[in-house]
Amino acid sequence: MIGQAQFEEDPPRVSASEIVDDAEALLLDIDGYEGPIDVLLVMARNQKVDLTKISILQLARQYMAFIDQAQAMELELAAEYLVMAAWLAYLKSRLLLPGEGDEDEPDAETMAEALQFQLRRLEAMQKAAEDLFSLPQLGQDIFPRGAPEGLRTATDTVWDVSLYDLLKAYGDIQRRKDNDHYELPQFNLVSMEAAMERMTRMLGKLPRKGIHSVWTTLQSFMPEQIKDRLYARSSLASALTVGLELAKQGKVEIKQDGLFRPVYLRASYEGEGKT
Amino acid sequence: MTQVQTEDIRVLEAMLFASAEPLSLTTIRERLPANSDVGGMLMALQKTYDKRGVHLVDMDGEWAFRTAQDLGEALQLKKEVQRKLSRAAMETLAIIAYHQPVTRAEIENIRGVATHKGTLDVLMEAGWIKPGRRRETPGRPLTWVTATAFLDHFGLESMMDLPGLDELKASGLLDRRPAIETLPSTGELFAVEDDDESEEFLREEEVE
Amino acid sequence: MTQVQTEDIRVLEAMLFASAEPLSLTTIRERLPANSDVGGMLMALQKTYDKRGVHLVDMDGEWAFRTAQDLGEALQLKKEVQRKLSRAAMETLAIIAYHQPVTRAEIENIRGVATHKGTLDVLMEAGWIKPGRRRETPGRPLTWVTATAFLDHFGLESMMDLPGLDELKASGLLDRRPAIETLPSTGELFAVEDDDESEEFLREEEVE
Repeated sequence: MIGQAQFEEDPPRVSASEIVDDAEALLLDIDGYEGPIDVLLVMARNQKVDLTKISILQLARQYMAFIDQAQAMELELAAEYLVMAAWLAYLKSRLLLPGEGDEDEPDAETMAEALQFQLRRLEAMQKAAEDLFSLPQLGQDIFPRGAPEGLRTATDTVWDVSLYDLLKAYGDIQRRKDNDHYELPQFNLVSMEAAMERMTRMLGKLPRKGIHSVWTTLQSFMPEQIKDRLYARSSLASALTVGLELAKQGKVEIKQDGLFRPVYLRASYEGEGKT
Repeated sequence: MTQVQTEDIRVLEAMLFASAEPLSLTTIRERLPANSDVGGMLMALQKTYDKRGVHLVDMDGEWAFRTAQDLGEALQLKKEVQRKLSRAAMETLAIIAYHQPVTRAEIENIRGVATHKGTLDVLMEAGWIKPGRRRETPGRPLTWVTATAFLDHFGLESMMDLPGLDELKASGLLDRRPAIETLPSTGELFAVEDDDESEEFLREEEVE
Repeated sequence: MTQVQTEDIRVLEAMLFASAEPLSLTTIRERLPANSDVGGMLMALQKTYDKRGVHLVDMDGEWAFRTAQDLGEALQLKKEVQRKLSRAAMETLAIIAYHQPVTRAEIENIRGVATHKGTLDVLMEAGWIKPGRRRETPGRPLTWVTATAFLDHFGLESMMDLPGLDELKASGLLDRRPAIETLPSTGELFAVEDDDESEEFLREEEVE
């Protein structure tokens, strides 16, 4: 807890010139500090009193002098140093002019306590680090086994192979041998020639409208009652190919309203008059 | 003690001697008959070595033989060349040890300064710290905790043995809450960075 | 044993434990108080560890702790690893099973490709094949036959249980299916079994 006494304007224990010297000395070693709290901690230690009895106001003054000095020396300080300066300037004003400011704002005492806690906590952690590293350490005072044999792991291989795999492998060999004299089976397919012959014949029979025949679905050009799927598919493929070939020759026109819509053909007699 | 158990203790002893690293109970159990009273055997073995030059050390559930702490001087062994830790790294380690689990933002708040990326890396590389659970607060920041190698290095049996822990607890100085905000826009800025870092860490994990 | 000696033995024990190299009597003497009975202490320490899982071993005047030799087996962790056999090994094994005793040249002849040395090694290591008699032909080539583990692994009572060629054919394993049939996307084209199905097919076509 911080007594009321510390918030009052203490008679300066150190002169202004001493503060500036102190700030300069601190700045010369700026790389040796770990941030603004660390700098404040060093300043607080220089007051040579218990942290719980530290004069926050004097600390704030010293810190401001430190920042002023840094700016005079055109040193670039990290942002957190400036944030701390702003915070301390605010705290200082609250300490000097109590009662002013918002009700919502934390009062000076709370702020001073927070700073004091922050300093004490960091000091505690710095001491903890020291204590930690003065413990006996592995490789310095405590030693592990110098020649560890290590723990070995023996791996047992379990083969993931079934009788089926074995028989299948044998089957594969036999099949490969048989494939040396393999004959292709006969497939019942609609040849391009047959499709061309059929389509030409059917186009000629379509009713005429002017220089064209009526539109007719591609499906209509295929033989009816096909039972064999392969035959059906090859028939469709051949019919479409023949249709495209005839269109290229200008003998038919092809249209389709959209994707997956029926394909229509009609015979075109435009060229006939000329030939 | 039964004949069987004596034999198992021999195996346990040899196992711990042969390993350079502390062994977890799981690792030990794998190599002993099922249903062995591993805990009981470890205690028995520890007692056997109690007054010897070599001790069986329990580090929070991981066990290893180590030379007795009081013999450091007498041994006159070649000491390992230690990498000198920066003050920042030492302080950060102390904060993680005493305040764990602790987020990077909290460490920065306690120290009042931003943490260099290298600081946590160095500590993690030494095997002294590891990421803990994410804090269930906005941004789900990663926390840091000490690892077994930390106890091993400083000859501690558990975190309870940290020097001055009780006094620190009693004085209330192990409060992690930010006292004053000395870091520019601490909250968001560092929460975001924390996330990046942990994601990076997870990526590394996946690669492994 | 005097108090002093007990303390020296502790140091000796820790020293031997922590040293990376076996220690000679000279080295040990340098690190212990002058006039210590190093020999006596070593003997005492060796006796202490006599029946333990760790022994103090005298290696030609150099001393070191070593895990007891009889525990080698017990210390090893056995892990099972599942492995698949390569196609080449699979086929080679099948040929040896069906054609044994069979020479390597014959195996290659049947498979139509050269056999890597490693292939037979893998099969021999698995315990499935072993060398049989030499064939009494020019060059006296070695033959290969199946070993006991082969029957075990594949759950066969005897080699007579291996399905014959006829049975393989009957089970479809030797089917001579044309290549076009094995293309999965065209398979359905051949599956015309009833009229309904083909009509459906045509309806689908009409939709197109």
